[in-house]
Amino acid sequence: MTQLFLEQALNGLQFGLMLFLLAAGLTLVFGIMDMINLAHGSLYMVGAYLAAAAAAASGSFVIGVLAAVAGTMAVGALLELAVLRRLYTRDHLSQVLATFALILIANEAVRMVWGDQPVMLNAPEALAGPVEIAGFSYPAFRLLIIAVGVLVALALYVAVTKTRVGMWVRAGASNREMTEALGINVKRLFTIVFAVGAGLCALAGAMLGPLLAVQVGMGESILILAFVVIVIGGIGSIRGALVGSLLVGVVDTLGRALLPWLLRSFLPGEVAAHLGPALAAILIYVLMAAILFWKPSGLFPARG
Amino acid sequence: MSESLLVIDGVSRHFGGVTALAEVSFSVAAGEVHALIGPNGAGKTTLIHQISGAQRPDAGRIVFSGEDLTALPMHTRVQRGMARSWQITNVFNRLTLLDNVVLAVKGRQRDWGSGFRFWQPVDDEQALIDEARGWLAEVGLGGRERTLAGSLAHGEQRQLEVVLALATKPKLLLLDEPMAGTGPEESERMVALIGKLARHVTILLVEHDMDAVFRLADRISVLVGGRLVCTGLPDEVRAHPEVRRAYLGEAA
Amino acid sequence: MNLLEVAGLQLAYGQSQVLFGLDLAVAEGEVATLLGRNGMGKSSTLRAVCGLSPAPAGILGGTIRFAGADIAGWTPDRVARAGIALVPEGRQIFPNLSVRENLVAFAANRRRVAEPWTLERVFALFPRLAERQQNMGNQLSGGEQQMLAIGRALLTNPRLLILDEATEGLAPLVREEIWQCLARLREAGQTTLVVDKYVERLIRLADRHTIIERGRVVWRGTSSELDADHGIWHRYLGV
Amino acid sequence: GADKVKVGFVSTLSGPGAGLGVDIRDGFNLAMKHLNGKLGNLPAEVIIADDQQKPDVAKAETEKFLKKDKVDFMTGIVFSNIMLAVGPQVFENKTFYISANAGPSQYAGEQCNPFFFNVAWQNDNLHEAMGKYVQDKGFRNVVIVTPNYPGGKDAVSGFKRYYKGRAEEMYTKLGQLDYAAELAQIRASKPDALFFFLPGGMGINFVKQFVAAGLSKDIQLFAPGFSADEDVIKAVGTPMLGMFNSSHWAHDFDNPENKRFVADFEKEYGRLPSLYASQGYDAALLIDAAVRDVKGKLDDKVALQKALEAKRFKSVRGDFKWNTNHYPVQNYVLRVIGKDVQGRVTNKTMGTIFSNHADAYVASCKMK
Amino acid sequence: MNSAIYRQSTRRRLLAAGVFTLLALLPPALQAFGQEFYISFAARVLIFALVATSLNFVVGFGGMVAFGHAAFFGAGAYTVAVLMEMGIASAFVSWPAAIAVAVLLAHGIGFVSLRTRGVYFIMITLAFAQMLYYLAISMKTWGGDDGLSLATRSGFGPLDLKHDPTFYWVALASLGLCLYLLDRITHARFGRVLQAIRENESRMEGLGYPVLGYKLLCFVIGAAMAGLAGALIANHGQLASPNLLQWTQSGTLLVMVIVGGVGALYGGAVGAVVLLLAEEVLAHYTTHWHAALGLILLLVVFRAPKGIAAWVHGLFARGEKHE
Ligand SMILES: Nc1ncnc2c1ncn2[C@@H]1O[C@H](COP(=O)(O)OP(=O)(O)OP(=O)(O)O)[C@@H](O)[C@H]1O
Ligand SMILES: Nc1ncnc2c1ncn2[C@@H]1O[C@H](COP(=O)(O)OP(=O)(O)OP(=O)(O)O)[C@@H](O)[C@H]1O
Ligand SMILES: [Mg+2]
Ligand SMILES: [Mg+2]
Repeated sequence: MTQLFLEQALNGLQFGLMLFLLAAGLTLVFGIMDMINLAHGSLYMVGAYLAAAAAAASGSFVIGVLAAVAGTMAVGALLELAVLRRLYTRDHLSQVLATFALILIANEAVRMVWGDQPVMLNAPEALAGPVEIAGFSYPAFRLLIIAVGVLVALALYVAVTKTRVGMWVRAGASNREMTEALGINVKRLFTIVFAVGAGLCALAGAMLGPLLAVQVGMGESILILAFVVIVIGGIGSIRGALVGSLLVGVVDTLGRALLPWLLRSFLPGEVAAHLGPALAAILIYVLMAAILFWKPSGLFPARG
Repeated sequence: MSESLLVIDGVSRHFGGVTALAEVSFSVAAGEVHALIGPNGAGKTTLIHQISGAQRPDAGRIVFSGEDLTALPMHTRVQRGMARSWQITNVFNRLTLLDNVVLAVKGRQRDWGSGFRFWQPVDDEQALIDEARGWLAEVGLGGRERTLAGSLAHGEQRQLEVVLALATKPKLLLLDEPMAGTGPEESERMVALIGKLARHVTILLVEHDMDAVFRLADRISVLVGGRLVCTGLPDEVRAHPEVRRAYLGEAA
Repeated sequence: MNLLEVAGLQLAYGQSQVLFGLDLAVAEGEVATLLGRNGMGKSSTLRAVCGLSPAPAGILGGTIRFAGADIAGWTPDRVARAGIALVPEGRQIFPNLSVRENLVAFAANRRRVAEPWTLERVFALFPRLAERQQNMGNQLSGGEQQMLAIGRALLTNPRLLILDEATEGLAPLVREEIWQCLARLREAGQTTLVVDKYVERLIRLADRHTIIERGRVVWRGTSSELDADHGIWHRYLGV
Repeated sequence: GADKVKVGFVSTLSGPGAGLGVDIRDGFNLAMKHLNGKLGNLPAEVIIADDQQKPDVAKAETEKFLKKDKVDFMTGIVFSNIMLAVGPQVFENKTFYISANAGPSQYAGEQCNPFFFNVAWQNDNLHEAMGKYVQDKGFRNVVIVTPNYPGGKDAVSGFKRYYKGRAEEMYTKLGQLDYAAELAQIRASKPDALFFFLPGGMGINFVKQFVAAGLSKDIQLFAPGFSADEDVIKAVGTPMLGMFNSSHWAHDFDNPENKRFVADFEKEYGRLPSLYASQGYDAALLIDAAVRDVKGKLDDKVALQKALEAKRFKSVRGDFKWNTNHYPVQNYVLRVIGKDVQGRVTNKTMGTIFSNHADAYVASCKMK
Repeated sequence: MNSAIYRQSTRRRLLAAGVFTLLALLPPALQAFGQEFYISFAARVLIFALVATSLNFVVGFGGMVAFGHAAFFGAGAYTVAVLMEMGIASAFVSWPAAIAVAVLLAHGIGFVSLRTRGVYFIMITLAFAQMLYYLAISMKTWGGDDGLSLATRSGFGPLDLKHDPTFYWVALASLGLCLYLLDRITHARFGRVLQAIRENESRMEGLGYPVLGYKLLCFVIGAAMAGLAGALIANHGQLASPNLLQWTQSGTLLVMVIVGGVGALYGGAVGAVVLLLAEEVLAHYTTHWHAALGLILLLVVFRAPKGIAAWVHGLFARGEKHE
């Protein structure tokens, strides 16, 4: 039992980091640049498709990932130059509409290029199976995701909070005019940040592709989770996004694992069988509502 | 002095490790102009926040007209007869000056049935509008009723800020640096206005303009580092050694 | 030799024109002031110099020259990198950056000044900021924010420092410190353009004064000329 | 008789579920091509609309086809919930619905309707076949994974109709992405077989993660055919090797109709057909035969119903016959995923599970 | 407060009356041209116009960007369907019940959600809607994923709602009534105060207005109208489907509002009409119609930044100047 519990906790951690990969880019663009980008999920999708295509063409997963990151960064930069930079000064609702439009367009574009059916993207042979750790076996690829997630979290945390560029980005988001008046070319800065955000999306797409279906619309379902994560953590806070991811991952996983079992122990079987899965499904939403009730700006409000 | 309108009783407030207010107690008598001075970061604005209800103190009580208001939200305190201005301008930027002030005048009419009135169109009664115009004229913003508040010059916005608080015709007026950012002439006008109001209203005035403070204040309280250093008549305060050292400097 | 030269500047916010052919000059190494009542166009002038005009179309006419270059129409970041730093009215601290970050993020010494402003020097000037360095910008008191805005501008080691009501909301003691600091800066050769309401104090500090009214220059002269004619004070400044 | 046949084709053609609808459409269109664009020798017009996988949109499109275009047949719907939303208005309008996929139990039982024909299956059939096979092979310790919604619960009861051993039911969230928690529990409860019903992307996620967790070595994987069809294989690839599934059709069925269908489909669309495509193809053939039978007299609904029931066409799945509820009585086969001669990962037919299998609801159908 | 779109004018009222008369004449007109089918489609558009209008009241006037409005829409629909299951078919019972359920829900959700601002508010309202959605799909007694179908349309006194034109007129009347109510509300004190709250909440609080009460009431009024729309949509399709509760539905409604014009009285209605018509038309030309729709939406964002209602208004205003 303890063994299983431990494994489930690890699963939760891992699922959380999986979400963090996507939430990281989101919190960068949305939280820090204050731009609601619903098309974030589309960039994730584009990244996964590019990774699949490049991996299939080259036969190498690593090349697939690199190509996806580079390609999606280019797409992101183009998108920023062509559309998004005109939206920074607009209200959130206009951003919602414009990026919703981008979702529609991106989905169709991907369908036109790759067709309606999901495409294949598999883990490299060496990581395809499980490995033995601490007495239980764990999928090797998921361990890789944990490693990448932690690395990204660290890198991002340092970049945003410790470097001057990070400070400029935060300053530019809160008061663009003043930032410019202090000598920063905010326009160019934002293009770069957006491209980096897109690159992170692609990394997420390429890393999650071997575990999840690479298909049109894959971005939307996970985008909601990513939003949940960064809202719980406090928008614009990398630390918050990480804590939020882990919290959501662990609560969701443990909820699915333990709730039915817990309910069975004090409710009649039929009721428990009904209630357990239903409760597990809404658990993270309950979690989010509860957290926002007590802390209306998330766990780590970035702006006081 | 007559009886106290406002009693601040042992109010403390911390922000993380910072103690912004440490057991501050003093009272404001009905009808007086009570100035609150102190160095930057002494906790003056924080105290205004506790009194007005924008924040809740960690300890202590705020008693107004004999009623303990500590747990009440800001709007209820306003309905009881308190009004405040903000140190950092806080007006309706996208409304005209007239609309700004009309809102304040309406907010004063404490008949809540009308605030929630769903049906009658607001052809804002002429009386309201006239009164609002009067207030604007009072601080020299007359003739600009149709300007959007957001497009006023900084000093003009500061004046509007004060007018909004005045127009609710409170019993107690909390003014947080009304003179900051206004020019000499405008400051002068503000001093005159406050002086005139002082006959009807009790005023708690936070201000760094010492000319204004010493001209207007009946009594002065001094905060330094979150602690009340002294409360007294202007001359006593001016002569107080610690106040001179921490705040006024030898120039005063 | 004038470092900054504004000639015939006309400026409008949408339909309403606020500057009508304004001239202003600041010589290298001097302290100049811009005076006038509320709403006369002081801030608008300063913002135009910094490239922060309401819209590109807002500048209807005139030239702005800085260190020989025509900077009208430059983007604000370019103007800033050319060596102009602004302490804006209303402080405009970055609320989501800590005090320390507000300062170091923009620190630069583009002209390789021998004795540049450093974090330590700013902290020495405003010890209060050193105490609060880990707090977020929006957790400061109004006066502390003002100190931070000044420190932030100094750290860019500008050729021209522009202060728009930099003493607003400061305690008398600190205000006095700032005046003294400006005097020291001046001795060190810092060119400065000041807008403030304490005329008496400015006379002691500055070399030249320009008074504007409704977007036009109505008086221009040296400190001694201004000191001599209190009628001007009364007429244009309401003192 | 009429001078032309109109078919209204409403299906899910956009969004995540689009792959299925597109396959049905392509199968249908291939049949139209084989029939030279005619149905029962009459020129045919197929009008296509996208339901966006939303019942209200499907209803609106259907309404338009019925009222405005006055179609003679309706077909195309993928999902049962949408079928149930659309059914009443079609039947009320006395238009024949030829379902090329959705086979809700309601229309097989109490709500069966003369105007409803299903050329695919009843929803439970493939689960039943899998249950039967798992039972026959002697597995007695099985875990069942399905989403927590009525469709999932129907799958469980279909499976358990024939499987009598120990069954641990695991309900997941609809649209769930990560199955690590479930997989850990599966590992802990050490079943010898696992049956899952997870439509669409969920199934792809599950299989990928199941294999990555190394569970495929000890636990035999079973699923209904649509969770292991060409579309899924294309997305998952080699990890699916060795997975068993049930179907009423496979692309290697050895009959001339099927050979032609599979070959032409590949030529036309550049991919192997899925069972959805085969069902779309059959739907067109059914209509063709019936229209031919009534010699174009499409207004004679009674005759047309008779003609449809007569079913004078050769299905690509070999032969099948109608039950009284207009659902097929047919064979269900076992398929296993392996590599074909060209080295492609694909399904291979292993043998028959059920012969002439009928659904469980026909008894409560009061038709005729 | 003098936002041009809301300036009261008899001309505007006349125009509105004219448009509604034209709309009322739509069914006979369609019948005359043999296009009866479009009556039902038009009724659906009207229902969406209603629910989008109600959302616009919350978003545009209350300044609360709610991303869970579908919860109230769906709740209304399910209330009618469940009551019908229980044998209560009269609209005079079940429609008010639908509104009541939406109001109750909105009280609860609003009370919790209104502690938050901005994006946090967006997400917390989404969370509540998602909870209801998962509840609905897992409830077998309510049809789960299949939804709950209505045996017939609600009884409405002597009016036969099964008759499409009648149903259309009822929907039109509901929309008209709600628009009229909102028009009055927004021009009354309540509306003015709401607008000012949207502008600057802390200052309104500081002027003595009970801000939270105003916002909650606004939220609840919007929900009530969405509940009515839900009752209508359930009758229209004779189905209460969990789709109505899904976040994509909330998203669509929000898109309608933004397209039409946030804070414009007719914004929601205009957005619903434009979006549904665009779908209907575009889907005819290509299966890739989503992309075309996306391009149109981008065009709206950049060419009509305040929404189509304001844009049209601007065109008229410009026209007048040239006269
Ligand atoms: N939200 C907050 N979080 C952390 N510290 C705060 C917060 N608000 C105020 N402080 C701190 O509390 C102290 C008192 O601040 P306050 O604004 O009351 O000063 P003040 O007396 O009004 O100063 P000034 O004259 O400069 O306006 C300051 O040191 C400030 O940094
Ligand atoms: N954003 C704006 N839009 C429209 N008008 C503006 C805007 N900003 C300033 N104005 C107008 O321009 C005029 C000059 O404003 P400016 O801020 O330059 O004055 P100022 O001299 O700095 O005043 P103060 O001493 O109050 O700061 C004022 O009448 C003001 O109303
Ligand atoms: Mg203060
Ligand atoms: Mg100014």
